Amino acid sequence: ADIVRLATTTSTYNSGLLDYLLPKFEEDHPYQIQVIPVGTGKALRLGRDGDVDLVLTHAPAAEKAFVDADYGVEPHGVMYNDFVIVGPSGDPAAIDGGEDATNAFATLADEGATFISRGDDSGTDKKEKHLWEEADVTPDFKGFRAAGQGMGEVLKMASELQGYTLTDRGTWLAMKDKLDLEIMVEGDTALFNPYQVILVNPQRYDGLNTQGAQALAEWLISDEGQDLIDAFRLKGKALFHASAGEKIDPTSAVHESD
Amino acid sequence: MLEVSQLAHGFGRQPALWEIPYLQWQGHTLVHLRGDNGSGKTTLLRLLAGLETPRQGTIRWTWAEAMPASPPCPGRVLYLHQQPYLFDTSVAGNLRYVARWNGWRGTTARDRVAAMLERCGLAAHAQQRARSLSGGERMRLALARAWLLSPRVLLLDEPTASLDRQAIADVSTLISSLHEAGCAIVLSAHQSSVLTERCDEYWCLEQRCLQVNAFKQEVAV
Amino acid sequence: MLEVSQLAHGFGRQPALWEIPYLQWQGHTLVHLRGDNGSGKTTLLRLLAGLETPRQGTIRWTWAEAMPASPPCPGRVLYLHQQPYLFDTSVAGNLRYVARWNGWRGTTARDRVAAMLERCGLAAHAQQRARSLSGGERMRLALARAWLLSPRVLLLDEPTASLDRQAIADVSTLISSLHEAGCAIVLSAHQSSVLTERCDEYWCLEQRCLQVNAFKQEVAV
Amino acid sequence: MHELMNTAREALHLLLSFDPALWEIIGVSFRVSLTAILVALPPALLIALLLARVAFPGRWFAISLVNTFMAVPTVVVGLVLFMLLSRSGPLGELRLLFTQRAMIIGQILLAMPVLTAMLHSTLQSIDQRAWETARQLGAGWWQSLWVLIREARFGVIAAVLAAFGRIIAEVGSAVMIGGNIEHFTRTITTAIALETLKGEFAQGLALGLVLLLLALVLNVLLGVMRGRGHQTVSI
Amino acid sequence: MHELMNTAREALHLLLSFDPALWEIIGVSFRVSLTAILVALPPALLIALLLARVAFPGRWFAISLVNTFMAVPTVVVGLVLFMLLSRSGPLGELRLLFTQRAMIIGQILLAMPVLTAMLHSTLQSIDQRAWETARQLGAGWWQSLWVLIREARFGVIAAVLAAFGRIIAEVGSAVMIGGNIEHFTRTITTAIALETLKGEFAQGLALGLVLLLLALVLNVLLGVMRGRGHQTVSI
Ligand SMILES: Nc1ncnc2c1ncn2[C@@H]1O[C@H](COP(=O)(O)OP(=O)(O)OP(=O)(O)O)[C@@H](O)[C@H]1O
Ligand SMILES: Nc1ncnc2c1ncn2[C@@H]1O[C@H](COP(=O)(O)OP(=O)(O)OP(=O)(O)O)[C@@H](O)[C@H]1O
Ligand SMILES: [Mg+2]
Ligand SMILES: [Mg+2]
Repeated sequence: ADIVRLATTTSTYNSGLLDYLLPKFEEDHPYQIQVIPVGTGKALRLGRDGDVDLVLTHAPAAEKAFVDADYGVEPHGVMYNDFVIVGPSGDPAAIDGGEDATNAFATLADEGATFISRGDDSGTDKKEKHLWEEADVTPDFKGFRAAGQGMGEVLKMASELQGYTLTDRGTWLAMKDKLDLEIMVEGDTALFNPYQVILVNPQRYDGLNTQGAQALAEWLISDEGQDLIDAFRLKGKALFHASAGEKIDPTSAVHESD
Repeated sequence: MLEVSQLAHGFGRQPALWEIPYLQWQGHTLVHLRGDNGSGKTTLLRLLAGLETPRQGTIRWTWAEAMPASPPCPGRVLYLHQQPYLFDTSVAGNLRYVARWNGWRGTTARDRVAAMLERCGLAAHAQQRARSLSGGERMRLALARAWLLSPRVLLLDEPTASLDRQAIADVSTLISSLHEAGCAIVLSAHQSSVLTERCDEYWCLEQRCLQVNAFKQEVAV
Repeated sequence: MLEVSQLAHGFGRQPALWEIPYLQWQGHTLVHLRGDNGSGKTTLLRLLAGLETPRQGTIRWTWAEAMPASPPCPGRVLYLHQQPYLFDTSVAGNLRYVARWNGWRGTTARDRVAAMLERCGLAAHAQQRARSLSGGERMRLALARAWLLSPRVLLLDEPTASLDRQAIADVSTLISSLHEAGCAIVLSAHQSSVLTERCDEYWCLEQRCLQVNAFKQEVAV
Repeated sequence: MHELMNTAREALHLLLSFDPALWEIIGVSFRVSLTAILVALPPALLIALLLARVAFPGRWFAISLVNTFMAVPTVVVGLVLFMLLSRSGPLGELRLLFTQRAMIIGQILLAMPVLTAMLHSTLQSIDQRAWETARQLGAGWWQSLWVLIREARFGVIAAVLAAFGRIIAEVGSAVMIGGNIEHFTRTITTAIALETLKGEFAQGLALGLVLLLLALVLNVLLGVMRGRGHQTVSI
Repeated sequence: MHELMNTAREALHLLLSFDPALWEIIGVSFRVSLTAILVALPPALLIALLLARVAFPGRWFAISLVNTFMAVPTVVVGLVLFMLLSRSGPLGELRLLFTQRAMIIGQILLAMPVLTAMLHSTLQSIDQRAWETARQLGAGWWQSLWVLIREARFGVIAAVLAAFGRIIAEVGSAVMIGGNIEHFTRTITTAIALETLKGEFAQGLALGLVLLLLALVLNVLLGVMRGRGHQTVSI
């Protein structure tokens, strides 16, 4: 079959979404999708170098730069989920209950609480940095730890060290049974997390499978793809909300109570 | 005193090399051990030194003085390999090892090492790497190492095979003085020389038996 | 024919072991090389075999028959180490190596190997690991390996040092027949024996010089 | 402890269930690593022999260099190869990225220094007379080399096993240039890394145990082949 | 090519700029790996000697087992240690997770099989007469061991270098049980992995070159120490 290479973030891959979607795509299309799960930064890099045909990522600012520099074309919003702040059940820094992420971050800094940061320039990390800025703190307080690892590892670490962290809901849902943590803050509009699919610019490299990439991208934002995304459940919970063509209302971000 | 009884040894599933029903040796004499190639001289000496466990039978060393009884007891019964193993360091370094292992320090150690090098004609080679010595020089170094210990019993496996005439004479003199100082010696040798002629006793491995003092005449020829 | 001129060799910054202004050897005789321990016999033989490059001077082998001139040329000038190196396989395996390297196959190879084992008294040890041979058996195996090649010139470094009387007699016979078959031989030995007595020529390393035929009488004593 | 026990049980179950997906991954791992070792061995032997036996100026530096390359992180090998093989890199036209062939190249690069360094140390420890004797007795250059290898066989096997262990266990370069693509370039280790990433520790550990079991089988076979090779030198 | 050149330049620049952040990372790497080697060496030597010199039933299997452990992926070591040291694990009370101490333990586990296997092959190749001679001449058990090591020094150094190369270059266990925490447990390799994750290939490569340069310095120093140890056996 015709091979299409898709670079995507580990969060989408690890949640099982792609394993659920892609076989259905491959059923009625003459393409075979090879998924390369990497970090957002590396995914965009693979796209820039022409080593993949399309990318599926969640870092709006970086994606904008990617498209502006003509590395990618035809960006489409596909779906979204949201971030949550999690922490140890005792909540030593007393941030629980609020919906205000900025406030919670300021409290964490004041208390010098243990906070595990991704510190890897990923989409989540960028979101976190943004929140520190909003809260007007430089994150160098006593309990701050920059782990430089993926979401799963950081969650594990937060659980082990009984600290706080910012996580995407997909990874959280996938892992929460194994963690000694609870959600502290959720539902803030500032915690919105959109995913885009972007084709690698076919003008920059020969031999890209742009046709296949286009087919996949179009299928993802087609009614069929979108319905499937909405229907996806991880441990009985909806994880991603299809959002192709919508102007999304961030306040409608999924809650765990869904 | 050495007491051997019902001793037999061999390799693998082959029959025993030889059988020694009984042997007693007071451990005062200078013994010449003889036998054809492959008759088991090396094997016997290794057994006596406790480097191998006999297939059958017992070997017992007993001393008038109260000292650890069973070999290997360093400094008591000392075996010299047919092709001596030299440590990969200088000639003097080989001797210094022995000094260190036996707890000699400072000037004592230095003096003894220097004297022994001189005695064995290796003073000119003291700093040379032991592995680059000539065949005869290797044997001298091995002898020097053993002498440094003044063992109670010395088992020498063809010590003169690659020595020149002068060296054999020197070695004979040394061995005689060691012997007079109370060291018992068993040496194996194929060829007769001034050294073998000084021996008081002859052991011969022949027809899978150890014959004691059976061929003195033959050798003297 | 061997032609040596202005030859000198030594190690490190030490003075040369010996100097040989000129030496010519037709390569038909049986030569006994003699010298004290450390006089440089091994070194000289290794130089002649092309295993070392002389510090100074030239060594030239020339053959009446048209054949590669400069050593090392396997099968032409063959050196036997003073302590022979045995390959870590069976006794027969050591000989089979030689057969394979020289392109003999099938029954030819098998027959020659078997005959040689018989000749050297090693038939009983054919399947034994070479490394477990006794001292004398090792030397026999090394000799067997060399004979298999029937070289033009054979340089033997103390081949009889650890052989018993019978073995020396056997080796002498073998060497004589090899010699008669046209093989030139230089052998070093400290002790005189039936073998050295058969030699036609005597070379002696003495006082840093090579003396040719200078001590026949002395040896014969 | 309990979790570890469970995991072990799961691993055995995985292995005995003959799950085709598992065996596919195992197949990729072993195919890639064994090929890499086979390709790397001859040049490594030659270089090792050169370093052990031939005196040339700068030899000591060359040996140090080889030893240094043992400390190259797998990710760095992955990175460099990635940059070379990337579409935008100088060898991009070969279209090798994310193929098993690329992984083999990466593992060759990783195996070479270990093999060379170990073989050098082994060949150097072989008595110089071995080479001389072989040459004297009519062996050609290659035949003498073969004899040296035979004499040093325990060291050679140890070197091969060390190199094999290193590359079958490595993940950095396999994931960078293989891409961990299911059915194509997913190996045991990249699968483990993925499972771990997902937090599926048990699954990852189970895969690890599978790898170990297979390595053990391989080693025991080799051990039997090599036989009992202890010296009995009495002279 | 151009990018690779740039990267090399950047690496040199990084190294020469004496960037304190960089040197901190280097410090962690070397401290952890050198400590691990030093701790692992004595037990590895003893086990190797046992395997090489003492005949006991099951020895061949034990040797195969050691060789097998060379194929343990670093992530698996990381995983197992993680499960042991985790708060919910049996050793959770020690609070070792995400500390340098835990990383050292991990690297000891990784270094042991390599060290043991290589040392075994080296010690086994030493003539049996060496041990006998030492014992005969009055050396105690430890002194004889020391002499054996001295006789086998080239092999021992090669083994140590191989093990050091393996653990300084490994990332799997360092990242799992160290956690790659800035200023605490970030090593050169985990930093490289991070830069790669970010797509900052040049930065990662630069760090890799830094590591190599330092390893080269170490190796050249060792090479000088070890001196020219080639045999000149003529007998
Ligand atoms: N490990 C072994 N396995 C099998 N056979 C062995 C082993 N060691 C020695 N032998 C054999 O046992 C016999 C006796 O060997 P030993 O070394 O004791 O003889 P020797 O009397 O010292 O001979 P030489 O005068 O040649 O040194 C020899 O035939 C030898 O091949
Ligand atoms: N590599 C070396 N470095 C330094 N000195 C060496 C080296 N090789 C040999 N020698 C010395 O050169 C001298 C001659 O050695 P050689 O082996 O040629 O003597 P030889 O006549 O064969 O003696 P032997 O009868 O004892 O075998 C010896 O004193 C030896 O120590
Ligand atoms: Mg013997
Ligand atoms: Mg000599």
